Amino acid sequence: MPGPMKMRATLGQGFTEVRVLMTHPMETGQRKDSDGKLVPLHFIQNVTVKLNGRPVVEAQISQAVSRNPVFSFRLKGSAKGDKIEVSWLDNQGESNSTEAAVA
Amino acid sequence: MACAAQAQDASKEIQRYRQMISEGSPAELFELEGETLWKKAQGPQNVSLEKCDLGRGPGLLKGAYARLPRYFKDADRVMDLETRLLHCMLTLQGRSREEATKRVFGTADQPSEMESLSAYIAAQSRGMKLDPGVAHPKEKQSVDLGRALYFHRAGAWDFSCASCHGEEGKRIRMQDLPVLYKPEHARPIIATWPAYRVSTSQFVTLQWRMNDCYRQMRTPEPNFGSETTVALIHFLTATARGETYRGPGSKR
Amino acid sequence: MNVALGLLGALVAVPAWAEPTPAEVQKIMQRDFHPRGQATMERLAQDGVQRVCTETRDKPPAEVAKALEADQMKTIAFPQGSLMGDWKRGEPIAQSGRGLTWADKAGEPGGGSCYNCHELSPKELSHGTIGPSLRGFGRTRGASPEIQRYVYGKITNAKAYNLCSQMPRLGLSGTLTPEQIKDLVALLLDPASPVNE
Amino acid sequence: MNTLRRALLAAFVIGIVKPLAALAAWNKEAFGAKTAGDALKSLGIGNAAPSKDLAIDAPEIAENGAVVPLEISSAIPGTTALIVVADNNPFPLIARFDFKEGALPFVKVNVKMGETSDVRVLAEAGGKHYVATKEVKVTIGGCGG
Repeated sequence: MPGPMKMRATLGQGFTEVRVLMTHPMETGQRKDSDGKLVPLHFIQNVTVKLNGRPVVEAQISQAVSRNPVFSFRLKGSAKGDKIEVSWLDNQGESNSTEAAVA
Repeated sequence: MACAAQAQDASKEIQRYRQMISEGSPAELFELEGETLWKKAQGPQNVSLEKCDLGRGPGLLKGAYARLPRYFKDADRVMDLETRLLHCMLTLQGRSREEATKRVFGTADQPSEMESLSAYIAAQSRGMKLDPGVAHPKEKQSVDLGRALYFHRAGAWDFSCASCHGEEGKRIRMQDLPVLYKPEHARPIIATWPAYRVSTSQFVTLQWRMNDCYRQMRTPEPNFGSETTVALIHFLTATARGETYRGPGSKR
Repeated sequence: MNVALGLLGALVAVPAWAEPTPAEVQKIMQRDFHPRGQATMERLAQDGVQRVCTETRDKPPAEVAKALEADQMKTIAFPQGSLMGDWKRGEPIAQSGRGLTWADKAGEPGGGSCYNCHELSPKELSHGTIGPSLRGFGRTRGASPEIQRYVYGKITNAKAYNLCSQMPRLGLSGTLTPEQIKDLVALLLDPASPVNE
Repeated sequence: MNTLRRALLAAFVIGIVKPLAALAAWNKEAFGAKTAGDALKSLGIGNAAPSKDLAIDAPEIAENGAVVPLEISSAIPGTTALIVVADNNPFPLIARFDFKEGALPFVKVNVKMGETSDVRVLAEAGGKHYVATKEVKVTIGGCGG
């Protein structure tokens, strides 16, 4: 089961700042565990940001994004109470998403 | 000359690096996990920790961390956050010390219960002044022991805490070393523990910090929640007294 | 050593605060620690050097320091012949911070942790500053047998030269072998070493 | 039929019509490329003009390659995508962000770097490409024990 996500969407000067945290190991496939075995490649490939149900950012990322990814995006033209949804999908087919209202 | 200038620039850039990573810290993920664990019924008694008294009364978390370590009458000793949490796991949940301390320091893949709980509880003191207990005789004794431990040389490499944290303006590799017996140095450091450590993707606590310093001092291993580790944490926190808590933070 | 310690008792003022003595602290630590891996409980028993440096906060009276430094000098076994090893082997030893912790396997080669505290090769930007910069160390001092002997001795037992130095006794503690120490001597003194660029 | 096909194909080749799926899917070829040049080729990026309107905020020295914070943004009008590449990484392409109406071309993210390297950020705007470069030195922190 994927670990928790956390998001904050705050109205700033001229834009809404969306900060989202994801629990994910972002394994490169190069790291060895304590038994010396290679940990298989396991990383988020797609991240989507939606504003009121409409995609506004679509990201493709590699295993070179740091473990437990933290992203900040900026949206324009959104208002208090607008619904932001962020979802991710990894190379093993796992996914997760979280929602927040612009505050 | 050129070399000194270069070193100074490097140091400035490292400062900026730390500032940037502290802005992008996933520490909050651990707070979420900690909240779940705080409310989760566990142990032979099958109860949660929600009735645990961290010094402000059973279940009261607001500002509790900022007032630790302190003397607890029911245990007749000084406790820091983690030692107190362990106490509650034993007394409220009926768990054995062996089971509850089996994995107090987690890994990036599997954070420990203690780490997530520390994140959650410390976060409830954000914005409050650090005010550990220093009035009770046992509290005074604890701070004094902590100070003595700070300067006590032992281990295969003859180190005391002051061997690295004893002189201003020094570094290990690129890491600046705070002189933690000086309030102006202890304040910003203690105010941001516990913290997410980016180099290992782990959430780390002060008990872990003491443990890992002793590992590098080449001594045997201190017991989790022992008088020694609590006294050191108490001494450092008493030195940082009055600083506004702004953790859980982010470390290299 | 006993003479020196006795002398110390007469010279050192008792601190003003109600702090436990080093002997009391040691007893508390012996109660509060447990052995793990190669890190045994004997490591908590302070020797004369550690005790004196703790008691005086690293400022021992000159006579005490002199007597104990002479004791420490006797622990150094200088090998016969040249003390210059190979700087190329010395560089990774200077880089490595491993050895003697409870997480290190006993018997595995340790490192000198040199860069943790000293600047050496200008190629390594990430160096500490607890110890003095050793960049160009051999350039000004040459590589005479005397200077080789000094460097070898200092790495083996820094306390023989400066009683309350923060530098570990890397030879005496068993962190580094005599061969490794010779390689570090070369890293510092060999004109071809990057340290002397 | 044939004419339409040919017209579509031609449009494809000169890059007017993008295969829709490629936007949402993960570009395996580009992310699997071992050089920055190959990665960019797979993304259909040939020449990119250096631009002062593309900003990379990154530390000049990162104490730990596991976490290198980057803040990237474009002031080039009509920017629809930002691409991040670390030349010396084993797989240089790190990310591609596509921005739709409602998003500013801005991202803050932490990335991994195996060693000291140039970080290149490319922007796509009006079918053209722009680039900015910054070197990040990766060092060793802590006691290494």
